[in-house]
Amino acid sequence: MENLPKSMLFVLRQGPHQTPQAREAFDILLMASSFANKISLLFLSDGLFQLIKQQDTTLLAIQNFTSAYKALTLYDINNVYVAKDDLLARGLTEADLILATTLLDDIEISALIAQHDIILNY
Amino acid sequence: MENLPKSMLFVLRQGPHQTPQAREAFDILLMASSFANKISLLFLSDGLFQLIKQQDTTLLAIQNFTSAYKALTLYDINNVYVAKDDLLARGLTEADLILATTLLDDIEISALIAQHDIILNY
Amino acid sequence: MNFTILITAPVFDSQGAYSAYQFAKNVFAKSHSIEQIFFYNAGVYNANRFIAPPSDELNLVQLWQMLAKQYSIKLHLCVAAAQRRGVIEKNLADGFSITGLGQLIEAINASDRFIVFN
Amino acid sequence: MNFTILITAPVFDSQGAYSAYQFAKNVFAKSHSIEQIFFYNAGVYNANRFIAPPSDELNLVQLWQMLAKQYSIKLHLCVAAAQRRGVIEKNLADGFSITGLGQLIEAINASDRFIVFN
Amino acid sequence: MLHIINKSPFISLALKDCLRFAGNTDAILLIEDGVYAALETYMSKHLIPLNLNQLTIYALNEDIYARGLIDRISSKINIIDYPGFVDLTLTNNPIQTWS
Amino acid sequence: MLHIINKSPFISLALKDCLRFAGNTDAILLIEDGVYAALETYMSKHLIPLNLNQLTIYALNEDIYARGLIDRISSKINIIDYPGFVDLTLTNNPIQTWS
Repeated sequence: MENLPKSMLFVLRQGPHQTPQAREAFDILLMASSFANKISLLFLSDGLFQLIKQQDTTLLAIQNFTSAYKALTLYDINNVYVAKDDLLARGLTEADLILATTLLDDIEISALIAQHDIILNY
Repeated sequence: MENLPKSMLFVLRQGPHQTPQAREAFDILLMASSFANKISLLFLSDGLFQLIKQQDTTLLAIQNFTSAYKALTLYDINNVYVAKDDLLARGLTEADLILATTLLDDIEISALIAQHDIILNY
Repeated sequence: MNFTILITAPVFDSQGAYSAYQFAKNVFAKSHSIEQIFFYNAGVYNANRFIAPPSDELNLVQLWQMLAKQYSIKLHLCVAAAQRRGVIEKNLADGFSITGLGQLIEAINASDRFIVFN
Repeated sequence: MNFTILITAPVFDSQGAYSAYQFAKNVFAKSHSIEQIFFYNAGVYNANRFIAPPSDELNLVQLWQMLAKQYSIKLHLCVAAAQRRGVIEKNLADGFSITGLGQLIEAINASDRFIVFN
Repeated sequence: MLHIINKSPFISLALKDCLRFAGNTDAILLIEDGVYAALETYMSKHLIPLNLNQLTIYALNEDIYARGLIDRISSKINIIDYPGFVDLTLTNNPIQTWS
Repeated sequence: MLHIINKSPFISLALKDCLRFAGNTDAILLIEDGVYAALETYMSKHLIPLNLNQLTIYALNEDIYARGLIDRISSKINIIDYPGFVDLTLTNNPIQTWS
C-alpha cells in the first residue's frame, strides 16, 4: 500500500450552532491538511448559514466556532464552494459571507463531487 | 397544590427503529397511566410507520418494540388517533395497522390537541 | 408559578440542554420556582461527571451543578435511560440523582407549567 | 479489499452504529480486511463500558469488543470528541483505544474503501 | 397554547407540522435553529401567505444574534429575550415543544 | 459512486439533496429509515417521474423486513442483504453517506 494522500471533499449541510457537527468536521479537515491531503469544502443547504457575517454569540455566552473559517487560507485551503441555489433560497448573497467562495450550480457541484477520492458529508 | 392527574397527549412523529424515541415515550406513558393520568396517543407523519403490521426484526436481531402497542388496551388506554392525511401520503390504510385507531383530519387533530393539559411530542 | 422542566437533549451534541439551562436560570431570576428538572432520553448524558471539555469551552455539567446548589433543587434522571447510555453511580455528577419516571409524573401533576427541551 | 469505517452515530440513540457493526461483520465474513474502525462525534459513546442495557436487549459495546477480539482489530476513538462527551480511561471498554484524528487520516490514506455510518 | 420550534424550517418539518394544527390564538416561539424561520425571506414566502392573522410568532433574540440574523428578521416577528421567554410561558399554557 | 441514505424521505432532505447531485451511473443504497423511499407509493410519486434511468437504487432487506415493508416495495428497487451491501462497496467507489 502506498499511503498516498487522498483528495477529500467536506460537504457541510447543517447550521453552525445547534450541533457540533461542523466544528468537529473542521478538526478532521485541519488534521487531513497536515497530512498533505488535498482539501475542498462544499457548503450546501443550511450549511450556508455557517458562513454568515456578524454572528455574535456573546449573548449566548458560547464560542463562535465559525470565525475559524477565516483561517482556512493560513492552512492553504482555498477550495471553498457554495451552492448558488441554496444561497438564493435563503435570501443571501456573496456579500453576506465571511469568506471568498466559488458559487456553483447543481451540475457543477455534481462534477466537483466526482473529482474527489473521499467525501465526508456532515 | 392539589396534584390532580393531568390529561396527557403523546404526539408520535418518528419511525419505530432508527431512534429509541417512541419506545422511551411508551415508558413515560405506562408510568403516567399508573398515576391515573388520562392518556391519549396521536400518530403523525412518520409516526404512522410504528403501527405497520408484520414488522419482523429477526433478521436485524433486535427487539420489536412496537408489539407493545397491542397491550395498550390492557392498560385501559383506548384513545389512539392517527392523522388521515399522513396515512394517505404513505400509501397506507387502516387495514395495515396493528391496532384499532380513530382517523382524524387536521381540524379534528387541532381540537384534540387543545383538549389536553400536557403535550409530549416525540 | 412552579415549573417542571424535561430535558431530552444530550449535553454536547445539540443546543437543547443549554437552552434549558438558560431558561431555568431565568425562571429563578424572575422569582418563580422549579418543581423538578428531569433528564430523559439522551438528556441523561448531562449528568456524566467524566465530561471534560477544554477549559475555554462551556462545561454544562458544572453549570447544572452550580444552579442546583444555588437554588437547592434536585436534578433527576431516569435510571433505565441512564443505564442504557452508561451513566451510572460511578460517573454520576454531584447534584444529580438517579430516580424513575414516577418522579417525573408526580412533578408534572404537581406543577403549573411543563416544558420540554429537546 | 481493505476498509476504513468511521462511526459518528451514538450507541443507543440511533441505528447507525449497529448498522456499522453488521457491515463490519459481513466484511470479515467475505474475507476482506478492516484497516481501522474509528469512532468520532457522538460515535465515541460506543466505547463506554458503563453501558448496561437490560439482559434481553442488544449490548452493542460487547458486540464491538467480541468483533475486535475475534479479528484482532483495534477500535479507535478521538480523544477530543471523547473528553467532551465523558468517555475517558476510567470508563473505556476493553478493546477500544483513545487516539487522535491523525490515526483516522492515516487509515483513510492506507485503505481501499472509506465508509461512514451516521 | 405555546408551540416551541427549535429546528430549521429549511430541513425539518417541525414548523410545518405545527402550523397544520396550531389554533388561531396560539403563540409560536422560534428558538435555536428555529429562528431561521424568522428570516424576512422565509416569512414572506412561506408564512405570510398562510394568513396567520391571530397567530403570534416570537423569536429568541440570543439565538438570532448568534446566527448573525438581526438585520434580516421579518417585521411580523416579535423578538424576545430569555426573560421574555419565561413570561410567554406564564401567559400561554400548555407548552408543546415540537421534536 | 455509492450514495448511502439512512433517513426517511418524508422527514429529511438527504435523498432529495443526493438526487440533485448524483451522477448518471451512480448507485444509491437505502438503509435504516432510508428504506421508506423504496415504498411503491413514494417511488411512483417522487422518484420515477425524475427519469433516473441509469441510476440504480438498492434497499437493504434486513431494514425492509424490520419495518414491515416487504410487500410494498417498488419493482424498481433492487433488494440486497448485508453481504450484498459489502459487494456494492467493492464495485462502487467512493462511498458518500448523506447526513
